[in-house]
Amino acid sequence: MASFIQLLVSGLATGAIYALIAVGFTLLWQTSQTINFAQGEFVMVPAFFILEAMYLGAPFWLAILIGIALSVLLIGLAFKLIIVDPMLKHGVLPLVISTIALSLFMKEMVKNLYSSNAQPFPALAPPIDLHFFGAVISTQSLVVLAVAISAVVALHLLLHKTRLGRSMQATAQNPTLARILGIPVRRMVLYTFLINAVLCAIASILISPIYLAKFINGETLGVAAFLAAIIGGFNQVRGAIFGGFILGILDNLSAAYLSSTYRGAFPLLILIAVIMWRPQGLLGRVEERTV
Amino acid sequence: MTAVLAVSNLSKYFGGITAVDDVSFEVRDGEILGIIGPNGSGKSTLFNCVLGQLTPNEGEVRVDGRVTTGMRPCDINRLRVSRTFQLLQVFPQLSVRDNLVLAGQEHQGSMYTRLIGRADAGLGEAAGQMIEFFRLSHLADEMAGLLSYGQQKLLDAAMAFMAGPRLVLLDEPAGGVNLTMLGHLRERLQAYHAEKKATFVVIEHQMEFVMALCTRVLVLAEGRVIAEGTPHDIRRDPKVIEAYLGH
Amino acid sequence: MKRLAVIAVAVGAAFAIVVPLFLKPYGIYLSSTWAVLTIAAMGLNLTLGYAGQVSLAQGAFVGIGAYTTALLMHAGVPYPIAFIAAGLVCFSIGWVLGYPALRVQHHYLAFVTLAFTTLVFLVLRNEEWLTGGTYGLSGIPRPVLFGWSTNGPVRFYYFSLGVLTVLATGTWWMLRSPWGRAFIALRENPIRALSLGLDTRRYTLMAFAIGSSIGGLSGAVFAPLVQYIEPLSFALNLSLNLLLMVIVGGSGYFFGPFIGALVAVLLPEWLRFIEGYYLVFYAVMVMVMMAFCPTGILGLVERIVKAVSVKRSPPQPALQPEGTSP
Amino acid sequence: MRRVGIIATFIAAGLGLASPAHSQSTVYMPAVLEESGPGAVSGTNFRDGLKLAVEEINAKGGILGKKIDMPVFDSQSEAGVSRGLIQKVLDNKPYVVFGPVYSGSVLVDMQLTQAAEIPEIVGGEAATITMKGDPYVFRTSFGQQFSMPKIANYIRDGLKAKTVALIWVNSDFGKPGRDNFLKEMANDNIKVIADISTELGQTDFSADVIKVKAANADVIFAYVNEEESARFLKEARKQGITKTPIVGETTLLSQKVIELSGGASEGTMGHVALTVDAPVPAVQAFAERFKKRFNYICDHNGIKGYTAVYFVKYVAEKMGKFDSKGFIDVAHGLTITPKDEPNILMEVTWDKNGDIDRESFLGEVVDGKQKIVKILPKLGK
Repeated sequence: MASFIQLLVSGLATGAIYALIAVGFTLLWQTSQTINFAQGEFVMVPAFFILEAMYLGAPFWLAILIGIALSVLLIGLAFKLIIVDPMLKHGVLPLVISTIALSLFMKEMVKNLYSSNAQPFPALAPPIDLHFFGAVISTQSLVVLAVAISAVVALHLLLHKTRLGRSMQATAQNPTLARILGIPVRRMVLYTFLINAVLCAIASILISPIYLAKFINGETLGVAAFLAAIIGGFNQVRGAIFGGFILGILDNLSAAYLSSTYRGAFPLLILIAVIMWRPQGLLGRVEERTV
Repeated sequence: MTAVLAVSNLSKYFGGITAVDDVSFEVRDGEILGIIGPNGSGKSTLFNCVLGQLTPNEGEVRVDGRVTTGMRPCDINRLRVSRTFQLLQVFPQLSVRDNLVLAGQEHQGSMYTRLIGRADAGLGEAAGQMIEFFRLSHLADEMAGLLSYGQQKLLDAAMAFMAGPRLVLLDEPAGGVNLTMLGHLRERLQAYHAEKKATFVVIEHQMEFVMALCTRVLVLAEGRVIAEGTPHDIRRDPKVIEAYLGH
Repeated sequence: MKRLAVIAVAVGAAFAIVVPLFLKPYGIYLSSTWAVLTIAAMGLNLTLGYAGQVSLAQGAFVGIGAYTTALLMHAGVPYPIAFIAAGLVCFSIGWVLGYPALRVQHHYLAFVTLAFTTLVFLVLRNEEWLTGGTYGLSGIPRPVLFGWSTNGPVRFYYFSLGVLTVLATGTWWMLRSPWGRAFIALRENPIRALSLGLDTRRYTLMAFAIGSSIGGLSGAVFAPLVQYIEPLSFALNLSLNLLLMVIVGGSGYFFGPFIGALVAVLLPEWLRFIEGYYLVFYAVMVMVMMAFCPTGILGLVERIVKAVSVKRSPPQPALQPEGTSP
Repeated sequence: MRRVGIIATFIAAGLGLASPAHSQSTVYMPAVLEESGPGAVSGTNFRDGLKLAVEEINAKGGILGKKIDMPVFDSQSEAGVSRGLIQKVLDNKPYVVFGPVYSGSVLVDMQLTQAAEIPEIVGGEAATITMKGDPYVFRTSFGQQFSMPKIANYIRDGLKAKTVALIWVNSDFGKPGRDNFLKEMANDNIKVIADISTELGQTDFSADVIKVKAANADVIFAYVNEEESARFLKEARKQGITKTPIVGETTLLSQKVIELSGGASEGTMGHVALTVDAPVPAVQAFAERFKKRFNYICDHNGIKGYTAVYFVKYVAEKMGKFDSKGFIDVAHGLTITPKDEPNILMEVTWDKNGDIDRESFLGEVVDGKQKIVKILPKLGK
């Protein structure tokens, strides 16, 4: 029983990360039909911005701010203007190829400019282990959980309670109509890219102390984000969160109770099942198709 | 003799809305039946139910006395029933000729004989004639996507005739077509009807077009048949006028 | 336009035939790799480019084909039979994988196939009793066909080129037959296609099955080329690369995969002189290419040729207002 | 037409590359290594080891008066690519070839180097490499069939364990190691009561630790790569595994893991074949030079690369000429002592299979440093 709780707790902590990444992923999809194969690298890179800043002598808190700023600038603004915008009108696939190339680009850059070795990364909270019901959770995991959830809640409020958020949603659901209603669609789309950048940076800061910073880390994270997004619902913020948690817990439970060599398989089977029987995702809306 | 097409007590709901409400009618061999009605009166939905794009919630459709409800569109099409769509539905990346061959090829032999058989499935000539017939010769090898709207409308209709159907359902063939083209289209349809003794069902808004083309008219409003008769009677039917002006 | 294409193809073919005479074994090995990847990409181009079904599973099928061939050859089965078996196995699995495509499209389909690819990788790695697991399968012999040994770089290159030619001819034949028209119809407007009597179900499954079996056949050549196969070679990366080849070359163009594979094989090689940063440059060039010719290299070529020919000849009648049509 | 133009440029480029000019004044000793992809860490370490040695040697005038020309080719951690690259370098008649590190790639490339009769100095540790009777392959570190017995003896005699929980990485490095380990455990009839596979690059080890805990064995043996080791140790300590000794082989005790795991690796022990913390002045001096040159602490792969070059140098000078075929006759059964060649760092012997024999160490992590507790003599002695 204790071990089961342990699995749930760690699963939640991991799931929270996936959720963060998945949310940004779905945002991009909704507003610009971008399937971002570089999403994992978007999470891998900010850690190195921060490490570099600290290497140059900035204190941790400042380095974090710098890291977030750089992320917004590079994987938010630059990504949107330089890579996405020229491609948008050409449909999904060319952009997919570009993001695949981009992910290779980022991995290689980090490897060459920084190091191929994994780097230790300072933690936000001192790793104190708290015990309850026989399960252990480190303050780190709690911080991860807390920050991730609050970030997502904040985003949810932004999207549903503010004027800006509502116009972003309008943009996501029906750009043409939004334009008629006088919503600055292009700027709304840009905002989602900036938000995604921030989310990625946060995720990066949260996981790097536990996962360490390494150029290859993005690969697993990126796929996890896909899975979470699809399982939860591609067109729903809360769906992505839900998906993230499911994924985190499922991964742990299957590794512990089913098969460790096939641990990677179970989320995929769930994914296929979901797509086949509930394509809009467990919490997703049905996308209306016109005959 | 049995009707070419018999629709009995057909109904289709979308959630709460009733798009088609207990509609029954018959189409006799060789006639041109017009179906008119204000927007949203369920005309297109009716077509989609008849031809299998949608499955009706209630009712039954018969082609030559054979029940076709629940059959897939492609199987219904093989019974020599074809259609056009309200919105343009040609294949822009195929040439005019290929569009026509495509429209006929599935009626030639089996899937596998087609694989080893001739590239044009032996339809080159038929396609040529159809192109002639609809006077598209100078465009035969253009990509359909490059044609003007009206020309594409012609092609769209031509495709419906490619397989030599005996029943054709045309969904707003005149929609958005300029007058020159309109006369041209009507004249072609009549010519085909005369020549091939085919049966037409035409959804249309363009009254003049309907009145000139159809032998009998059915009026739909809010998913129900509210009137039926010759173009002449329909024109002065108060219910019809009400249905149009009332909205 | 047409004449130009014919000339280009002829020159290309001649080039492919004489090229080994100028290359060292390594260059020839690369050329063989090009041939193998072209076959795989050609299959994907059929599924994706013509029939419009997004698939991220082509790499997995190359793997399945390679393992089928290797295992059968180790079991003493003659190569030709192993080759055919690889095609058949992939055909049937591809047929099954086609069913999701009947329900979902676009990115959903992409993710189903992505999941499939990873599952295949896991099976190849974990089922050691069959696939040798992480050890992979080594010592795969170069086949001997009718007493003619394909051992030696040049011989094997011509062998893979031969396979490519045969499969390309077959594919070309299918695409010029009514099937090709049907696949395009499937891509452009399935609903209308259905109303014209196309059994879209059957064609969709066929597009998947045939595309996959071609992938499998490329695997059947890949195995004796490298003479060693391991699960990692067929992980998601390969599928993404093949997708890249199709798109970069020109999706829906018959010769797109040929060009795409050429870029994917030779460009990184050609950039190696940059040393550490060569993959970075490669990535950048791909992004630039996508930004400037999203329809792929052949798409660009076509645009250019069109532009030139339009300049020369008077505007097409199609571009005139309809009123003037006789 | 344009299409053909493109082809022409590419092929031409390919051609141009197939034959880099190398003059009479240099000796061509290329390396094929995992510079990108999952193998990048091992690959770059090995590469930098090579580079350091080559720079030193060239600074002193090279081998037999010839400067070493050592281009490095990136195999992208792909067997297929590495095979091609080996083909490429063989086209230019190298004296010897260095790398690769991935055992899978080595197994492919061996066939080519053997056919071309060119010695290949590899980093791979899978037992199978030297079991194929290929006289042209030489290791730079213990094959698992030598390191695993050492760890086994330690678990049996040193720790007096009856049961062990095994956690390994499911890769071409971890899987063969695990198989050899199981064999040894069977011989010493020690029960392996947990056999847990993990993924390369796995981040969340809670499930695996729970299994290890549940097994409650006398000893835990962890055979995973550096950063996975660190993550595993962190999780293990978090879930309160403090009593049970955690044993590892080379990677677990490496400086990198100590650095990454932030204290969690305290008290871990095990066998270290090559380590910069060896109580050998030469090794530590090398570690210093390496850190100065590349500013990171090198792992065992760095040492493997470094010594590989000096091995080749020594053999060449012993023969007095560059003769790839002659190389193997001299190298088999060869023993090099630091007296003969200081930069070989430790006395080392190559047997007839190309397997290596060296002193190795039993180490333990004590207050954030690797402490050597016992020196294991060469098997030959």
